[in-house]
Amino acid sequence: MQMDVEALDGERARVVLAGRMDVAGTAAVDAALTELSETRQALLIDLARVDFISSIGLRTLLLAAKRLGRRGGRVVLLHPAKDVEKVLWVSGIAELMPIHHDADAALAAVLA
Amino acid sequence: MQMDVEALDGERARVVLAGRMDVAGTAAVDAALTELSETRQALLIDLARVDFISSIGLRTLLLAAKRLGRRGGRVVLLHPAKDVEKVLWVSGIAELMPIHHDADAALAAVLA
Amino acid sequence: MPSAAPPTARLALRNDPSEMARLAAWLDTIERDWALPPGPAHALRLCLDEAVVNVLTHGFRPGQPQAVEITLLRQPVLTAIVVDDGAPFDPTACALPPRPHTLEEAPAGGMGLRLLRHYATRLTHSRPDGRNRLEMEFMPDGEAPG
Amino acid sequence: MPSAAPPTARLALRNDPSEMARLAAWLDTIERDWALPPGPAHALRLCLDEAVVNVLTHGFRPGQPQAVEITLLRQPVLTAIVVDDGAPFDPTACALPPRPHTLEEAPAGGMGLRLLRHYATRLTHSRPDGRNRLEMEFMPDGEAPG
Ligand SMILES: Nc1ncnc2c1ncn2[C@@H]1O[C@H](COP(=O)(O)OP(=O)(O)O)[C@@H](O)[C@H]1O
Ligand SMILES: Nc1ncnc2c1ncn2[C@@H]1O[C@H](COP(=O)(O)OP(=O)(O)O)[C@@H](O)[C@H]1O
Repeated sequence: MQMDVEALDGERARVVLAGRMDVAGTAAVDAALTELSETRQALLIDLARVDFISSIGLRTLLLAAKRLGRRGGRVVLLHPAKDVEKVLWVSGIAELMPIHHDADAALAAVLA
Repeated sequence: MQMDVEALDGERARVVLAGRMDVAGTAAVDAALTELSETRQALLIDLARVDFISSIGLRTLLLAAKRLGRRGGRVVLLHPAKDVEKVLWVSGIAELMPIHHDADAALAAVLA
Repeated sequence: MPSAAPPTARLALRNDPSEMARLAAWLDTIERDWALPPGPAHALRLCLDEAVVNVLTHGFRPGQPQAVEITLLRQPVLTAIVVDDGAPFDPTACALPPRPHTLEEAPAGGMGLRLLRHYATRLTHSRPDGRNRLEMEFMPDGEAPG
Repeated sequence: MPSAAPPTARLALRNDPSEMARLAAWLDTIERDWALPPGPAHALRLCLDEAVVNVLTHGFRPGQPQAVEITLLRQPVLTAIVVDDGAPFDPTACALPPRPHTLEEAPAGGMGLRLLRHYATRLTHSRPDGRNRLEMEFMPDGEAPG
């Protein structure tokens, strides 16, 4: 998996993930995402190039959102592919954090 | 259930549904939706005020989309509530027709 | 006792499609009187709509004097028990159809059992006295193991 | 015969988290060689990731020389059979946790079994020779009953 981080301002960042968020792939980004969720106030996570997610990847997203939520922050997800979005809904994760398909709307949600 | 129809042009219409798309409620709109799917080329179905959907309602949406699809047309869904969107994903319907949360994007999709 | 609401409710439906509206209205009353939280209330309504319409549509023979009886228990966990004298059928046992990937392939059905199995936190079927007995549990949020 | 691809594939994994990468790479090869359609290929990868990580994490004891064996059959329907000598566990039998409705309540787990049950079109567990045998079917789109 690959992960790019771009600051939106001092407290918020856009995270672009690429690859498979399976057990093998998620291990490569888990620590970095955890750190971001401890040091930023809001994360816009772009999933467009994530071509697979299983519960280990969901867990990483959920833990980041829980950590940020405790400090009044948030995680916003941006354009997951169909297969990935379906897994977000079936697992229940989609009910716990916003999913956007429009980059401007996602940016507004993370900056709100 | 309530249903309002507004022509977008001669071939396309916006359908605003309200109420519960359960067995009892769907019966009230099924015939009208079927007719629209036979006489129009594309339908934008606004689900914002649908507060519940079960498989009977999914079936009505699916049959409308299948009928339109055979003639090269389409159904586009607009801002379902969380509970309703989850049912669309768990059932598999969400993979078969576009779901938008932005009215402009939905309109563009139905006019495309 | 925090509430005087009755811990049990019961509804009997006849073999007639119009009975589905009575089910919906009855659930409105229960939801309000029992002050059900939104998650379990939604799952309960969904699973009863699916299970009962299946009995009326697939389990009963048209015109026969058959009946579905629904019992709701509020404690220890919100539970619906659906008993019917229709054809023997275990919705927990059969294979689900695959998820279609295109509109053309999509069959116009087969979604009910998938929803039932997803939304009930526990689903068990038995056949006491030659009837179907479907027991569905709807755990309140956050009280889960795991 | 339309294809010369072998109808069966087998992979044995040791009791070591690093084996999950080997599973992923093996599935890449199978997907290509067997020309699996996207729907079943996705469901297969998802269910194997869930089932195998569960055996490694929950079924095995750390450091013990235990093994998971995966067999894939292409015909008559894409099927994965996972056999392990870990703790007895039937993922088709236990109750699923409820869906959480807020972030605070959400447990950081318990999603694997829900996904497994949703994405496998058939799921059966047995215990031949004192091992777990999980058989998962992934029907191709549109070949469903109903
Ligand atoms: N109570 C029942 N009695 C007999 N058969 C049933 C019953 N419920 C479901 N079935 C069978 O299972 C199939 C799948 O049910 P379901 O997923 O609800 O989809 P649908 O009702 O749209 O076909 C039905 O078509 C029917 O053959
Ligand atoms: N192979 C297994 N052996 C023993 N226990 C298991 C196994 N698979 C799952 N479990 C149990 O079922 C629970 C739920 O599993 P799952 O839904 O995959 O979530 P998670 O692994 O994140 O806890 C696990 O926490 C564990 O207690």
